[in-house]
Amino acid sequence: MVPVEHYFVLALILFTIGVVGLVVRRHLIFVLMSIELMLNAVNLVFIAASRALGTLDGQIMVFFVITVAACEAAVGLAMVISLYRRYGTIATDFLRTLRG
Amino acid sequence: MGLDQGPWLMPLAISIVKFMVLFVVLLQLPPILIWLERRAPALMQRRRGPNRVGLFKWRLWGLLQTLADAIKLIFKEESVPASAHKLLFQLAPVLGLIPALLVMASIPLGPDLLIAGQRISLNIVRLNIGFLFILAISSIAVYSVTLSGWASNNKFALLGSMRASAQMISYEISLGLSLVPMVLIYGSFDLYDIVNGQVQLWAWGIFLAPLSFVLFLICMFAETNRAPFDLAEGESELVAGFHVEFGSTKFALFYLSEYINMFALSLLCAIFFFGGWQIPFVSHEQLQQLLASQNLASLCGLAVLLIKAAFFMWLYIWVRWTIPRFRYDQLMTLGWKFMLPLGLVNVMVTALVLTTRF
Amino acid sequence: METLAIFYTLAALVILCSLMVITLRNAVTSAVFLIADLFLLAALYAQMGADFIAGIQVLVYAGAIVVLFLFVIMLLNYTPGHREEQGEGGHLERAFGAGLLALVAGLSVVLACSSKFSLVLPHAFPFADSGDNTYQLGVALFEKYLWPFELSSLLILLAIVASIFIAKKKPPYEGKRQ
Amino acid sequence: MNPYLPVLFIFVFGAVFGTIMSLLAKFLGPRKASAVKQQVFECGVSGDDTRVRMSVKFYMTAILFILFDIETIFLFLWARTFQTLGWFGFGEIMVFMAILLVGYIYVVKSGALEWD
Repeated sequence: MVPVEHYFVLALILFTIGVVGLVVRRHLIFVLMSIELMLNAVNLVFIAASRALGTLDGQIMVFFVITVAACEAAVGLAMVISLYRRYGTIATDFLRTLRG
Repeated sequence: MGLDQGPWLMPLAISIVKFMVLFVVLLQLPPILIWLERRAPALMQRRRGPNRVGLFKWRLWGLLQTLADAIKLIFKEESVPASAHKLLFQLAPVLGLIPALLVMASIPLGPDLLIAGQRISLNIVRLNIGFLFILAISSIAVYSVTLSGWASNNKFALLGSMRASAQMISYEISLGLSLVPMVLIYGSFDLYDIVNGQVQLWAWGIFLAPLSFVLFLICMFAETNRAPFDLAEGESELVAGFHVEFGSTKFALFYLSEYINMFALSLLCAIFFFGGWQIPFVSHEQLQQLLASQNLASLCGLAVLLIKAAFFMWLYIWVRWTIPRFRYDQLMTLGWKFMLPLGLVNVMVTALVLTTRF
Repeated sequence: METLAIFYTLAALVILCSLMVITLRNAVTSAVFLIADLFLLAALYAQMGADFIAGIQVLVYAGAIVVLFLFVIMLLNYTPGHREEQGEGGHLERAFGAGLLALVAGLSVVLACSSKFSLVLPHAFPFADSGDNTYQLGVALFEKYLWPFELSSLLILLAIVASIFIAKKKPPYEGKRQ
Repeated sequence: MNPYLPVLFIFVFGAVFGTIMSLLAKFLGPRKASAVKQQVFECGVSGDDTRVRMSVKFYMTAILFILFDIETIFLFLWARTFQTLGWFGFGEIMVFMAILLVGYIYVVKSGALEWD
């Protein structure tokens, strides 16, 4: 049996990779993919904790997280499409100038 | 769950042997089916079809034509477009083969055999989530199509792959929905349980959920990109769709996985709606007594299942030469505006009937 | 022992694939590694006895969400030789990212090596896996989590309406395409 | 035995077999590459740029696919447990589907499914 802490450390690393991707990449597609990575790190914690505690609540949370992730991807990518059609680029640097 | 669940070396060895047998059988599928796909329309259209290639003086109805084709295919020069994405170009055919093999391995093919005092089940992968595994794995097959079109960097291939993948995902929903009533009726995700629930003739899926059968049948054709839904590779408009740049053995791999998928879906159709290996009016126990052998009875079951599946394979070929190709907007309208609502209604009605009965 | 070995293999592959996802230049290859990543995570879930979750991870995440990503990438006209021309993070961001990763890597090595690190959680608790926990999962979802379940349908409804509305909107001028 | 062990084996086997098969052509077939041969097959139209304007419809199909896929998952989970839940579960799933039906009607009305 793998101790639950191992999973937590793995999730920590995964989450950090997501954060780094979010900061370093300036392309909206990569930003969204990094968010998926972070959500997956959270899912991993939920499932590991659910097994360690012997309850199913964590797994149900993952269910909802996956639902939210799907909705987030759908709306996020719809915005990517919309922005691309409007401005011809989706670099966040450029989009920052749209403020106001 | 881990490896520490009792002995694993022996069961794994048995599974590997079973899989190897299955794989060797599956490798025979494309030659035979291609032969059938040439001879059957010839029969329908009152012409001969390829009938020359044989051994020495025996022509064998041209059966060796496909063997010759296969050999020719392997020794062809492979050309990779210079502008292609090399890695994904290599990967795409493999990505199609793996899901096909996994799906095939998780379908039970008959009742258990008894060899040297050991029960040998006629399937390889049996998981807690049952056929959800099949649905999950077959949803991966879409990447083979999408990536092959993109990696070859060709307009026709890209367009064909986009069409094919949009079609596959559209019909995947209906495929899933058409199987929900099966879970409602038989109360399990396990294919063994579903077959065991169909001992009586009246309990067969086709009688309890006829609409599901119709939906499943249509999805079968759409999921494998076969006629009348083969517009992703419509020769007349898109040359060959997503695999236009693939030649030689890569093309053979696409063909192999397509036929494995067709066979797997035919088997699933027989299992869900036609009682799997059950023979009408004769239960497995009666058959055992009659034949005085469990193995013989099991092999009988296997044969029955294969006959049922063979019918659907024949249907694939039959329909291909009977129904003309759909237009793309018709295909999408059918998928989203008819199949999806019908599938939902089907689920509701089945649940309503079952709940009032309890 | 074998379980631990499998875990370490999977974990190493997960980290490798995730790093590929954020470092590769081409969005399509990145998405391919994301698929691999999600698959490996599903394997981890299955190893923990969460079969159903592993199944929907493959079905929804790997089988549907990444398809959407790929479709959008192809819609944005990414070709195999294509690299994003503009908009890469500057040196400051890169340094920050590398530093953060190094920090967390160091931290996790320390954590893995120190025997003191143990949470209050009663780990190695025998999980209630009587084979098929899909059934228990369903009952829990439909009884205990009734309201979140119904609310998630509202969320999906909102997502459908919003994404269709946003994606459908025609830009005022179709220009500025490079 | 862990039931996922054969899955792992088949995965590895498929990957190895597929790779060997697709590399086989390199050794068995003739190799005479030329610049023209390595062009993409476009019926004589040269140019290796695939900047085709993709229809946004493909993308809308993918969005709807995700969202209805999740609905199917919920339905499967309900179907597995519905014999214990009975009318209660039935009512619950009816509310769920009624809400999603609104979304479906919006999609149909908005013309996102009209291919032309």
